[in-house]
Amino acid sequence: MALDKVGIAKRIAQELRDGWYVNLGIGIPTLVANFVSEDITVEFQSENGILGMGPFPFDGEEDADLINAGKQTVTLQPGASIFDSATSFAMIRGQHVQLTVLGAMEVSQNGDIANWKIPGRMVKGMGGAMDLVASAENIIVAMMHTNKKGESKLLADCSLPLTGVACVTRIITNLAALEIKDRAFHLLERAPGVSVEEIKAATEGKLIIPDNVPEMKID
Amino acid sequence: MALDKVGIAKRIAQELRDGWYVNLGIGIPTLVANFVSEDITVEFQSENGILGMGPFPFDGEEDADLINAGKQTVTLQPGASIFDSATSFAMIRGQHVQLTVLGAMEVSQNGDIANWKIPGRMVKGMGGAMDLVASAENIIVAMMHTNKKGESKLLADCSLPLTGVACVTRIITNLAALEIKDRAFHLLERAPGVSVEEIKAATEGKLIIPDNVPEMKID
Amino acid sequence: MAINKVVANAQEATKGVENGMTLMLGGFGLCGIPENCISEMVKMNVNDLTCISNNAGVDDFGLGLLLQKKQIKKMISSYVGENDEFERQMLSGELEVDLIPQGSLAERCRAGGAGIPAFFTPAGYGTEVAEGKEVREFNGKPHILEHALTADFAIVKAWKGDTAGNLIFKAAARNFNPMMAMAGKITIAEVEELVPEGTLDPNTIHTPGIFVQRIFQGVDYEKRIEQRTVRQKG
Amino acid sequence: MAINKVVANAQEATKGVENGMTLMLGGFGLCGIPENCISEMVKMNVNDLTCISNNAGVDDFGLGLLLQKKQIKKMISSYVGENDEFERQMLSGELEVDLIPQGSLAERCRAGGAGIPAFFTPAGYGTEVAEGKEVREFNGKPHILEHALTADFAIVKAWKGDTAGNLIFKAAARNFNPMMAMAGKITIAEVEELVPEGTLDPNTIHTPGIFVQRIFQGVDYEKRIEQRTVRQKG
Repeated sequence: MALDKVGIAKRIAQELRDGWYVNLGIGIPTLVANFVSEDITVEFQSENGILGMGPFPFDGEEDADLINAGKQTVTLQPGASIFDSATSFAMIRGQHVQLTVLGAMEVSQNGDIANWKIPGRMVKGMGGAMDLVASAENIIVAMMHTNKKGESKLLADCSLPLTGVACVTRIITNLAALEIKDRAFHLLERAPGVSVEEIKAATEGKLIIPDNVPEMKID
Repeated sequence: MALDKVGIAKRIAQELRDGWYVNLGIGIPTLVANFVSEDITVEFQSENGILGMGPFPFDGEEDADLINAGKQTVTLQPGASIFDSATSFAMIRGQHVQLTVLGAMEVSQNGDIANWKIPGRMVKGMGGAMDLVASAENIIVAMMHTNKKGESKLLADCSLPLTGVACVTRIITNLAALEIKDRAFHLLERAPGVSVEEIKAATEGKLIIPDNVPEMKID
Repeated sequence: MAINKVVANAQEATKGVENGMTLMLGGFGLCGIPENCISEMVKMNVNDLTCISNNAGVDDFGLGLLLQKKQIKKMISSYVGENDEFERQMLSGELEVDLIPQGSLAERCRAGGAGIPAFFTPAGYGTEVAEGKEVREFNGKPHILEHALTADFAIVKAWKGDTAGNLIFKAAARNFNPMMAMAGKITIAEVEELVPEGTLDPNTIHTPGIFVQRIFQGVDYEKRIEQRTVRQKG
Repeated sequence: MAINKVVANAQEATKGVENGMTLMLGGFGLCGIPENCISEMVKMNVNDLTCISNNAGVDDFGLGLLLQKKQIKKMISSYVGENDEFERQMLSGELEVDLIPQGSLAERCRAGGAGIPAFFTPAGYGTEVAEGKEVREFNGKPHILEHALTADFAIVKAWKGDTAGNLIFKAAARNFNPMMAMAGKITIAEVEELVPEGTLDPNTIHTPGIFVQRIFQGVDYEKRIEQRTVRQKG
């Protein structure tokens, strides 16, 4: 069975390592914070100026002055700090953040990503995504394997305006976990109950399938 | 009678205007703070990270963590603020400081200044002087008109390595107040009891002498 | 005594804001926006503005209020979702829009205030953002040259401020406010609480008063929350 | 819980500092210098160091202690007066010296930490500092291209710090410390007072913990005053 959004978030949470600072994008990536292993310590960076972001506040304790990059009310963890936007992107551009997780409309086998514009139809802007993808060493894309029309989002080349070039290192979709290297998607794991054939059918770009493709372990 | 250092500082203090932020260099410039008119409000910036610098502390109240750019113990005025060196030079480079007063070894009729190095003999470094002179719109040099050997420090061209090019707008010496424009020193005022002839003799660079050269008024 | 920057209110603070000017406005979403000055500019009916702001407000709040009345000619922003009127004006071509990566926007404002005319950044390389810009490799990685931004007026919102113009922001309402304060030819700060000089600890100031030309205590802050997300106790 | 950066002492903090490395050291004059780590490096007898520091200490304190023992191969500074041994080594050619305008030094450190590989500044145009550097005009004024600085270790001194590595500096002891903290591959912070996470107000942090890899509470701070200037009461 393909993963739902929560399942994708749970699988991404397995990629976190002790001592990492992590920036989570809007949407599925935000959910990752709920599934961090108790064995590790990570801190979440929000590009509007927070390090050590905590969960949503209890009802009635929201503070209009304390929001995340998705404009949601949040809280601070002990040891948190606040800073301006220039310092926030100094952290990002200066590679002090170990992992960036973000959504995408398209990813190419070269690691290009498109997620900010559909010409003539939608232009919300890139926000901090272009800085994040141009800077981070370790970028995981969280997305559905196909779009609403059933078309693959893992392409030979992106058709939409790019957010960044040759930057995505890993993709976790509802169907699979994949690594990008040598201009190809390398299949790492299948979602529970999903066959290699299904993944192959849903992937337009070059897909490298090893002999053994284990099934994800999701709690 | 030629001015002493205190006299030069008093004359420079007359150049201050209400509402100005002012950076005072080491030496004679530092003394200027003692002679600010009570009719105006200025704030002193110290490039090591202080705005609103006050006088020396009372004996016994010195704080090793509160020094000025000359490494002297100082105090803070009400309304003061502290910041890092990058922000300090953002203020300077970004032209938020209205006046810079600094010493010099040589000034040329073009407004070039040399004050950081004597090749083979002395190299203390430029400190913040190069940033200050490259950025400020309004730079007053405070210095003796001649060096210890009696040679003019107001030259056609500087002989020492430059600190900045075409940047000095005004010079206050022990003998005179001068403005620099159109590649010449323009005599504005004589020090009390000093003749135009004395100034002429002590100035190597091109000196423009108007018909009437008033005497400075120093309290 | 420090230099006194106090003006009476938003009306006095925005004196001199004229048609065709470029403004910077602090805030991220609706968090930390200068509500009083925005309302005042709606009243003033000043037009043809170029607004530099990370976002463009929502339909009926923040910069959305100026958009409704078509007072804005051009927006320079990083993210402009959450605003239907904005999208309509942009897609119809009524509104010019220059979209900039958020980090480049922040750094370009800081550069404008800091006398750095241009700098290299990797953000946007290989994308539309890089079109027409100089590309240069550093440490084997391509970067693009970005230029400083400045504004006729920078309008920021702080939590506390003193008569000397020193500002302290609260939590994530800090965001773009400090850099924009640096980059305005004239910087207006509206604050929730205005205190006498000497009241704020000099060591805790976020924006030194030198960057602020006018300060006033704002009134009636709505501080609207865009996405009220909560969890239940127990 | 936040990521814990605490190490026991200067010895543990400076583990990995090796001959030939490039170090950044915070401080202005003797104000805000990492006294404990400097002492430790004198003991370690680590050599051929390139030290990036605004100043070079005095003969018998601060970086002067490393100079005395000829542990420094090269200094990158803005002002190096007040130190006879330094001047001797420099004029004799034993010590390489790269003098940089103070504002460019601060900005180059910040750039190194912020992923900005290079930027334009007017400082130094037309002087020795500009030799071999690209010159470009912006707004009718010539600027030179300056490159980012980074270091194998950045060693800073703060007033208070918490276990998460967050730092608060005191008064003018802040100076270069925050930018250098950003620019170290490994950043060591020694603090006068180390407190548990959650103790410091997040809104008052000068250096967020993300920039600090190791933190410890220093001992026996001398905090020497270079120029004790006072006035008399009444």
